[in-house]
Amino acid sequence: MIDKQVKDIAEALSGIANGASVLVGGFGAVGQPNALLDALGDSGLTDLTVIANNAGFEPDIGLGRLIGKGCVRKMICSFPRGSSTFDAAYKAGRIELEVVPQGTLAERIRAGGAGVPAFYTPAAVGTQLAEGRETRVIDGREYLLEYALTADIALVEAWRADRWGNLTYRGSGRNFNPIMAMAGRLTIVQAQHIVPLGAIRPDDVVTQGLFVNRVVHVPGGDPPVSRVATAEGGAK
Amino acid sequence: MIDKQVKDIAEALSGIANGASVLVGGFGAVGQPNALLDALGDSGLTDLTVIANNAGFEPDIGLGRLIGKGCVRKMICSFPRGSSTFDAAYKAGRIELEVVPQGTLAERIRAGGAGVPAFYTPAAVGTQLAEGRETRVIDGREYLLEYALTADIALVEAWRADRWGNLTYRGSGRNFNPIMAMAGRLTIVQAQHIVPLGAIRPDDVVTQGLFVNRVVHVPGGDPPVSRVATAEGGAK
Amino acid sequence: MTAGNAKPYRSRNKNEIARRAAADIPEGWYVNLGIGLPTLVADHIPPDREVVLHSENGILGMGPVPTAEEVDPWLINAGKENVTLVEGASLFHHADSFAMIRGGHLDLCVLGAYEVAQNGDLANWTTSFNDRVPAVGGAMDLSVGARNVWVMTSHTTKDGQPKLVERCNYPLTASSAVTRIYTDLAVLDVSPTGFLVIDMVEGLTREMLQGLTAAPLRYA
Amino acid sequence: MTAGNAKPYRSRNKNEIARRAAADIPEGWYVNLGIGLPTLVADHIPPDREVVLHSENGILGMGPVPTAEEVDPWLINAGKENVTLVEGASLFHHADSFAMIRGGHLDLCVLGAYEVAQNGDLANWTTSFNDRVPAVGGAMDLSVGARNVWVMTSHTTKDGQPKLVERCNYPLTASSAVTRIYTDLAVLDVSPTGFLVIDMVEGLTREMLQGLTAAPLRYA
Repeated sequence: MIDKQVKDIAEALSGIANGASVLVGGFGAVGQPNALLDALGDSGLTDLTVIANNAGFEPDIGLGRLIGKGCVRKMICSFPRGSSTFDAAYKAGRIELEVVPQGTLAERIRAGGAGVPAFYTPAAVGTQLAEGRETRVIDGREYLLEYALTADIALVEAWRADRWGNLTYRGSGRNFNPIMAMAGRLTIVQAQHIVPLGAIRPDDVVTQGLFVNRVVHVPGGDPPVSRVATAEGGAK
Repeated sequence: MIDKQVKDIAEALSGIANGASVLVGGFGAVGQPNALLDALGDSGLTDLTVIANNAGFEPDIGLGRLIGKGCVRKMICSFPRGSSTFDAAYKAGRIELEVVPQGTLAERIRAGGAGVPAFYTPAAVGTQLAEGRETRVIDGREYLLEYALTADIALVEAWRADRWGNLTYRGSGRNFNPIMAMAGRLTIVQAQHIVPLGAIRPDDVVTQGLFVNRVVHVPGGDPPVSRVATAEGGAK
Repeated sequence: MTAGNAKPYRSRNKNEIARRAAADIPEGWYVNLGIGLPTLVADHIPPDREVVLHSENGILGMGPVPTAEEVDPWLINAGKENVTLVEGASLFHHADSFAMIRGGHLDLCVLGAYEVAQNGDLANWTTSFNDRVPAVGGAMDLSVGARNVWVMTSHTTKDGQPKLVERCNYPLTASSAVTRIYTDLAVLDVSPTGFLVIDMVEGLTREMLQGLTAAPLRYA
Repeated sequence: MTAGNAKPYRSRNKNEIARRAAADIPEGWYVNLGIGLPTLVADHIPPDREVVLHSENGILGMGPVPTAEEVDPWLINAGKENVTLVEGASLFHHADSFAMIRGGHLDLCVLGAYEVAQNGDLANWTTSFNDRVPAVGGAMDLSVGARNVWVMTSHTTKDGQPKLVERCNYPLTASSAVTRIYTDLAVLDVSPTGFLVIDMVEGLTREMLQGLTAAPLRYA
């Protein structure tokens, strides 16, 4: 019987080596695999390359904590702002940064998962991010060559998971998670709910189990709320 | 108010010109926009380039009929077998054929819809389909350069549609339909059911309305059944 | 500024710029509103006009800012603010979201800017080649992908330097991308021959506007 | 064939080849079965062994052939035959389906063949450069994408010509792709040094098998 559920976070993370490349799902506070990241931060691993949209937010939680603990040698991301631990490490020269436009980042990861080693994109052409890099004119427009991204590990947060590793996400929690699940050589999922096989209808599976290696049950609760309407109708 | 529903098939197909390129969804008998194709076949249009997985099946229905009526100058497809009208036109030299591996066809269409003008793939490397074409070695493996496919028109069959053009599909009826909806400059949908806005839950929308231009209600019924189990347990 | 220099015009405030831009968005457009000032546009789209709002992180069909009661912590926009969904909304992943953007399926994105050049070049992601921490987000993809790229910005910097220029000094986000600019003083098209003023605030003269702009202006 | 030439062995029939191949598929593998002979493998996977079957047209988790009562006309496989779904099945579009294939996420595909060369070259899509109508389907993607590529085929053509050869004469589907071959006579690995016989049917001698094979055989 196929059963990808593991008993705890330690088992979920077993076998990750120093120097590993790690895809980390999530956008803002939603869809972040924080339980996995927290444990990874406490693991003492070093020289990780992390690929994520952001570089964490709270210094004690998730990616911010992983960086604060000195586990990360290099970040590949589109928007590393709002993370005091990243800021400190970057200014001190303790962490490398590769900035990638968000859509290029998403497409490079999707390409990695889909077996497409490289592709062309109009994004960043003529900017400093394209300096010295290969471009190609196709039908009169200039495009930049971009290479696929894969990684040793993908860390994913899902809403529901079954024993085959089929996944759904909640709200904007999909974000990078489904494509990172595709691009990880070892894809590890923390899921809010474990459901029986068949409970996720065939039309509703967002990430197919064949992309998933391990699932750990983490009923983590809701992400923090950032903005609500004021009595006057604006936003706070 | 956004309302992409049109009153009939004639309105759905209005404005298509001779020489247009047309993406046609469907795989086997499932997900074929046959009502649109039948009407297109009766339109007297000529010199169409059709991009589809197959080249039709029944001579009087759908793509087979469109080809039989002499509307098609060129087919781009992966498996043009089982179509008597295509066979006859091909043998008589009345129709051009570009054979593309099925996964490359799907990825070229998806790339067209996603604004990726070209990409590399391992499929067909070292075969006659790659003869004389550009390849590139990436990380020690040889890949073939493939260009995106878009088209003037995409014809799609969906299960449910709302007035924004949000779509779902039934069973294996997704196949090429969602990516063709993305890659058509004018995407025309025949839908089995028209449902109120909001009836398709946000998580369940497969094709977003922004890819769709026109929806026509065609409660066409089920595709034909091809195989069932015999009393002995095998298949007929 | 001394009393003798009192301006003969009143600049549009942020909400007025947003309202002016919102008025120009036709029904049925698919629109991405950038972080910051552009987000305000959502509040000013006439309620009887259906405009579908997109967010890079996988949402099409965002609605008004939620009240404390209706907030869904699992639903945020690209600015990491909690949002609502309208009927007809859909959710999808980042690669599909940027397929919409890069594939030319958005009618419009509205972005902020540090500088816009008269040929439509946009600089809006970093003000130096040695910024605190470089961060680009989705701006490069949006500005090359959307069919129309509008900029909302103050006409000058806080210390009075023009943001509409002949040639950008800051690192580019995209070349020849911007199609229209909404400032606190005017609305301008980026035409093949440079900036074309569509309208400007009452009391402002052409000479004053030209004095605050570092590229030649023409008038529609 | 005259009575005097009666073979001292019995060739495996189609279902026996399929059963032999099915026995080698480990639990938990994700498997695509090609049109025709390979489809039979599904009927011979032990019922207590979970193997997840993939179809190019967007299905993961196919079950047994349906009865007339349970047939869903909206559900077909790549061979355009009606199929069923098991619990845990999922549906997706063609680009996602081939992302699974090309991205190396399938443990195995099983294909038919016109010829297999001793270096793993596969020819299975056309038997001439001027075929009736060229048609390739998903074979090129499957044979370069799956982690293991098994071929199921008769050991020789109907008129006795070897299909296992030093070098393919027919147009290639993929280079160095095939990892294992199941024929009516034997099971062979494609090793770095050529064909390696894993087992063969009872009564068949090494000399006989070599005589029906156009490339040197070694034995495991």
